[in-house]
Amino acid sequence: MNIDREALTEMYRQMLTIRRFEEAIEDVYRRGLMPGLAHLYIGEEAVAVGACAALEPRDYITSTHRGHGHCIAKGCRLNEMMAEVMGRVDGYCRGKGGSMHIADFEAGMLGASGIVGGMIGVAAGAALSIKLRGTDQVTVCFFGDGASNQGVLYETMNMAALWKTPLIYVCENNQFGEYSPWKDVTASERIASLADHFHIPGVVVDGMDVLAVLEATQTAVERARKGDGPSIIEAVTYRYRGHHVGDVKPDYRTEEELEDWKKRDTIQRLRDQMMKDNVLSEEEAVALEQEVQRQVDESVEFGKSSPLPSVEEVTDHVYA
Amino acid sequence: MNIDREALTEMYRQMLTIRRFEEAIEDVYRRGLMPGLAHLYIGEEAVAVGACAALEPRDYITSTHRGHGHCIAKGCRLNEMMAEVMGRVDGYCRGKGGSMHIADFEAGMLGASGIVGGMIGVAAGAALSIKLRGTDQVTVCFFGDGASNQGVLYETMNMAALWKTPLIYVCENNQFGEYSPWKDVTASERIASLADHFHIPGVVVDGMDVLAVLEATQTAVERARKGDGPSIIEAVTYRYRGHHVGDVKPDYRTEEELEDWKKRDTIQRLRDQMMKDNVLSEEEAVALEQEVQRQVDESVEFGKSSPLPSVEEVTDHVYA
Amino acid sequence: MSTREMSIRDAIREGLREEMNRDQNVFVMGENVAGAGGVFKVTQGLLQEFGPQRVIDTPIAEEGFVGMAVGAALTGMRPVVEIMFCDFITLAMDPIINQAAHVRYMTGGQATVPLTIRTTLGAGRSAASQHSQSIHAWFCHIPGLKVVVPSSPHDAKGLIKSAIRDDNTVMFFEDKMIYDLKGPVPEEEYLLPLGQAEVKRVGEDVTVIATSRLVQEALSAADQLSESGISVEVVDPRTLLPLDKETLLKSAAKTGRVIVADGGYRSYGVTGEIASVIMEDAFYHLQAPIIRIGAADVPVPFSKPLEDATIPTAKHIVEAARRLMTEEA
Amino acid sequence: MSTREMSIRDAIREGLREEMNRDQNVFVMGENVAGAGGVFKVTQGLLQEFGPQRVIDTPIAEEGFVGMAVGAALTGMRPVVEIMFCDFITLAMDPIINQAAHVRYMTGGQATVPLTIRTTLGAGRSAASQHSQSIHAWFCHIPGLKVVVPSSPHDAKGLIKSAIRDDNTVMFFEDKMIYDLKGPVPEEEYLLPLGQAEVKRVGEDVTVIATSRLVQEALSAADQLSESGISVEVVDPRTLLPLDKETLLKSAAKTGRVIVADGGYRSYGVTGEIASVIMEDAFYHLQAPIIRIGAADVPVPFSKPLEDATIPTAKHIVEAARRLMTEEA
Ligand SMILES: Cc1ncc(C[n+]2csc(CCOP(=O)(O)OP(=O)(O)O)c2C)c(N)n1
Ligand SMILES: Cc1ncc(C[n+]2csc(CCOP(=O)(O)OP(=O)(O)O)c2C)c(N)n1
Ligand SMILES: [Mg+2]
Ligand SMILES: [Mg+2]
Repeated sequence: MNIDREALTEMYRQMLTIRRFEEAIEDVYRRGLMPGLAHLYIGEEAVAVGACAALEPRDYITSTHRGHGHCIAKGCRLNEMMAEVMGRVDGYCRGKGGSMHIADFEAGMLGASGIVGGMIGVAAGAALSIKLRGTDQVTVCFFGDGASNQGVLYETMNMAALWKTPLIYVCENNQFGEYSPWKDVTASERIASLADHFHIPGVVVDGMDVLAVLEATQTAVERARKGDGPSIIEAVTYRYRGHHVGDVKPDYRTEEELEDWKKRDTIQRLRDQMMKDNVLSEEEAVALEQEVQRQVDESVEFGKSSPLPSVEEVTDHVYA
Repeated sequence: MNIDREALTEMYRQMLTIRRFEEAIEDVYRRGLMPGLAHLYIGEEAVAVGACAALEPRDYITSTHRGHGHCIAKGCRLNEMMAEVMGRVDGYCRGKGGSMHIADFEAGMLGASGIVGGMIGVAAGAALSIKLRGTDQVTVCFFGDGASNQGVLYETMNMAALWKTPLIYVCENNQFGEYSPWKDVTASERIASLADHFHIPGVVVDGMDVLAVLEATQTAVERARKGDGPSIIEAVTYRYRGHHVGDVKPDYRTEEELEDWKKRDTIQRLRDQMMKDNVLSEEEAVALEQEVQRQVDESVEFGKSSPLPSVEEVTDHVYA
Repeated sequence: MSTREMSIRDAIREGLREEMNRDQNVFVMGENVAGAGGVFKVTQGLLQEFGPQRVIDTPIAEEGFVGMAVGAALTGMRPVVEIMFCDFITLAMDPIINQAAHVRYMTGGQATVPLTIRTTLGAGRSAASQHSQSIHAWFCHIPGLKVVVPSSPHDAKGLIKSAIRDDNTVMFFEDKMIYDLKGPVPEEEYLLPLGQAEVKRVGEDVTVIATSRLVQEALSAADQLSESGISVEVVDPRTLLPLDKETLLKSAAKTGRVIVADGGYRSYGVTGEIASVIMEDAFYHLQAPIIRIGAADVPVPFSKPLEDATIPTAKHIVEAARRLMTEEA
Repeated sequence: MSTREMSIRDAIREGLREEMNRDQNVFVMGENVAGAGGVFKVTQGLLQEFGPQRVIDTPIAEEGFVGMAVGAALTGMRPVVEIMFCDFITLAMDPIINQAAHVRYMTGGQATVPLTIRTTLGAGRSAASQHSQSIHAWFCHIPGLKVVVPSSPHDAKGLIKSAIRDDNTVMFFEDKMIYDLKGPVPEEEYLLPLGQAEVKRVGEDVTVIATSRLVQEALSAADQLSESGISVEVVDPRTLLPLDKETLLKSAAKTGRVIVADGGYRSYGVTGEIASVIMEDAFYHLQAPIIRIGAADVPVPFSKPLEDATIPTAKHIVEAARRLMTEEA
């Protein structure tokens, strides 16, 4: 695969941004600066970034409860994201959605659902809409291994395959749905094999390798733009943190398992590779890392300085 | 396959009973003796009869809106069936269910749903219940090609495969869901291929051949009783009549197609075969046919002479 | 304005056609809506007129295709989805409630879901308990949705057009039992606003607030009652959400005697809300307790005498009105 | 009878354990109910005590596993299903409504569905609009179901045991916001019948009919109001279906001033029915219109000040009671 330096650096930057942004959320949570919860994507950055790197700004994605990575990879702004996580009025949703419902329709990020599998229908509909409107967009639908057991996946894949809509299912198999190892609740050996039933392409890729995810998504996007229909990509990855911030449920996995996955950490690996390939110098890396941290810090400041929504807003936005 | 004369004759008798019973319903409908509608199974008799011939009385089946065949094959009584179709108090459901909801829990016939796919969850639960109670029963879940596009099939197949419950999915692919040819709404080449995704057996059989259905079901039943889990059988068949009695919607199929299928009529073929094999004589056949007709006629008389339910019953049976 | 006689079925179809002609983004989807024209024939002929890109037969997969309609609505289309019987909507509650109704609010006003969901309600066809329910009350309980229950060809056409043009998710409930009801429909184009009740008959003694088929029953009850000198005002909310409280209250205040009639199960349904609204704001005008009329609180039975015993009709309204007129104040 | 202090969470768990010990056919299923003990920890320890055959972790497939629970219930088992948040029940409406609630009726009494569905309701955790709803009213509208909304540890335990033993489908709504509420629970075994309201506090001036968490709010409002000399009677229906009208009406007739408070969306919900029942049968006792208190008719917002603005509390009850006492009769 031939990827230019700029694109590689951008992917690195995005993955790092996701990581730092979510570390900042952990901190914000610990300091009691945010209400409710957030589900962290740390460890899985290669999936969102690799997939979105294959997209154009006009393309759509749908996200999940674990959505910050998708947002950042699709070009959402950190400030409004953090303000939303903190429930402030300058957040993407004016504080009404919180971490789980960040959306940016201008960026083609159609939002997320707290209902596991809830955006699968929406994504399939966005793909149908593209086909009906005759544009050359595509839609990427992110969902988890847990969500893959919802019937809506099966129902929509049938229609997407039947009508050849430009839909790319990206299953983030991070090994768990809450506290259930995916193998405990899933009879299939591979989630992607559902593709076979519908005669569409289905591939399993290393979700810890941003280039592998990118390549698979590019193939699927190309197919979709040509009008050949949907694909499914199962990206095998790992959630480093608990199910949500503050979650310390033990027992369902071992420390060793976690450490094994961390050895393949996607961010570290890309950094090493780029240095080895001489496309990133130590100084550039440090500068970039500082810049990322600065932006993340700024987002926290932005969030903190944004007011809470005024109570009058409570009845706004129920209807258009 | 080695099947004794008695068993063959019994299957022939049952298929013929279904055919005659439903012809009687057509007549009852035309004469205005029944309220509402009924969905006729004529043409598909081999599926219910072949599948149920592999079962014991203690086993369960779940049915569909097109359920008379399943009922008769599982041993329901014609009189109570016809009374129910006619909305009479001596019907299986005291007139509360009608054609679409006949059930006979004593016969292991757990009922039918007017919701397409509505019994798939129930069947999967009956199979789970068998496993939890540790009996050696099995459950057969009948459903249509149209129902196969409902997500509940996918959801329950996962759990059945995961937990190895004694469930046999029997898909009656009669080529249409209402007025939609199944290929127009189904992306898969074969419904049974969903089995591959879950690593369970999936076979396609000639649903116009009662022996083929029987054999496939026996294999699945054996597997289920051994504790090896579920299977799916797709029986390819054809609905001779409209979607329901009184339905004359044209256009969605040709007369030739219908005639082609009728050439393979399951009842005629079995009759011919049995005569050729000298297990049924012309006189025996005629006697049997007369006996079947007599029972069917009797059921109509039974229905006609049964009173309508009294209005007081309207509030009965809401709660146990 | 010149009019023609037309059935509710045809009036809805005409509304659909006009909106499809007006706006390329309007499309229809559902089970057998294209080739077969819908089992109730409301979409008949649309396939021939607008082609398979705009009149789409779906698989039997209610959760999936309703979810897809939400996604299409979020990205510039105006889907009109048909759910054959409202009983089947149980399969599509998640996309309707958690996605369509909430998404605008939870994105702080970013999202717009111009979606119309057409479905049928009503008992009386001996179709048993899974093809006869009227569970429109559920949707009235959900902020973010609008709920329409038309009672005449004129209203049905004007309201379906407004529903399609509305930028919110509108649940449009068609009563199967009055599809063939005929009435005058203007030749010229017109719209009816959502959220506007109509006084269908002016009267002085008793107000009957009725929905959908029950409006016809109320009108026929009013005829009968007028013979005994009881003057009945019939008010049709037309949309239950938003509810035009003002028109309802005005009538209640005038007559002081109120009946609320709806075809859904009587308990915890539409009549409870409307009766409460009247009780709250017209309490001191009431001469007697409001009487609620609904379907019996039992699953709908198949057999005719049983089913008939569950369905509210003009007879119940007549009885209730007589009771109200003899009630001491 | 000697008692211990116990939280609602622990009381429900104790009820589950006792019934699982008593009847081999009782089993528990749901997402993460086994290994993790449920996200609200209600089923914690049951796996260890009863093993994986009786405490079953399901995939995320609400329609599928609720449908399976119906099938298991029809064939001799007594499943207790957990749906983590009632918002997710939107995915399982078909098996609950069209199968579980109807099957006995539509088979003329042949079928029995001894199924208990436990789920949670309530806002206040900054969990936004898809994890904060209280849509129990939907189920009250459906004949064939029973609906339980316990407000104390004592009630929760007695009612969950009755729900499990009941031969019908019982929807058991646990308010997330009061899982930690403690109260006395008898040492000995006991059951509470479904369909029996309880007067939680005797009073003379105003009746507050409150459900679930709102019972606590009503009690605290009653304390505040007693300081200003207003005597409040607090009545807890405990089950909404069947509804113990008699106890409610008795209190309403006594005080003549009624407030109905429930945590669901205010419109077309529980309060409409209860207010209507009171209005129908205690009309001539009422001194003033019944006041209904519910959640604001908006999807539940995330940010604290907004969310707080949607949730009914003691403050609203106090205000309503004061208003009622100044209202002219
Ligand atoms: C319909 C529904 N069921 C259950 C839940 C509770 N829940 C939230 S996240 C989650 C696990 C999701 O697993 P997966 O899809 O693998 O996503 P991950 O959290 O691993 O990213 C569950 C069960 C929910 N939010 N929605
Ligand atoms: C959930 C649901 N959607 C739609 C319908 C309307 N409907 C009744 S039968 C039917 C076709 C079913 O097709 P199939 O499963 O192939 O069964 P068949 O009628 O061919 O035996 C449809 C769409 C329904 N009853 N339930
Ligand atoms: Mg996961
Ligand atoms: Mg079929």
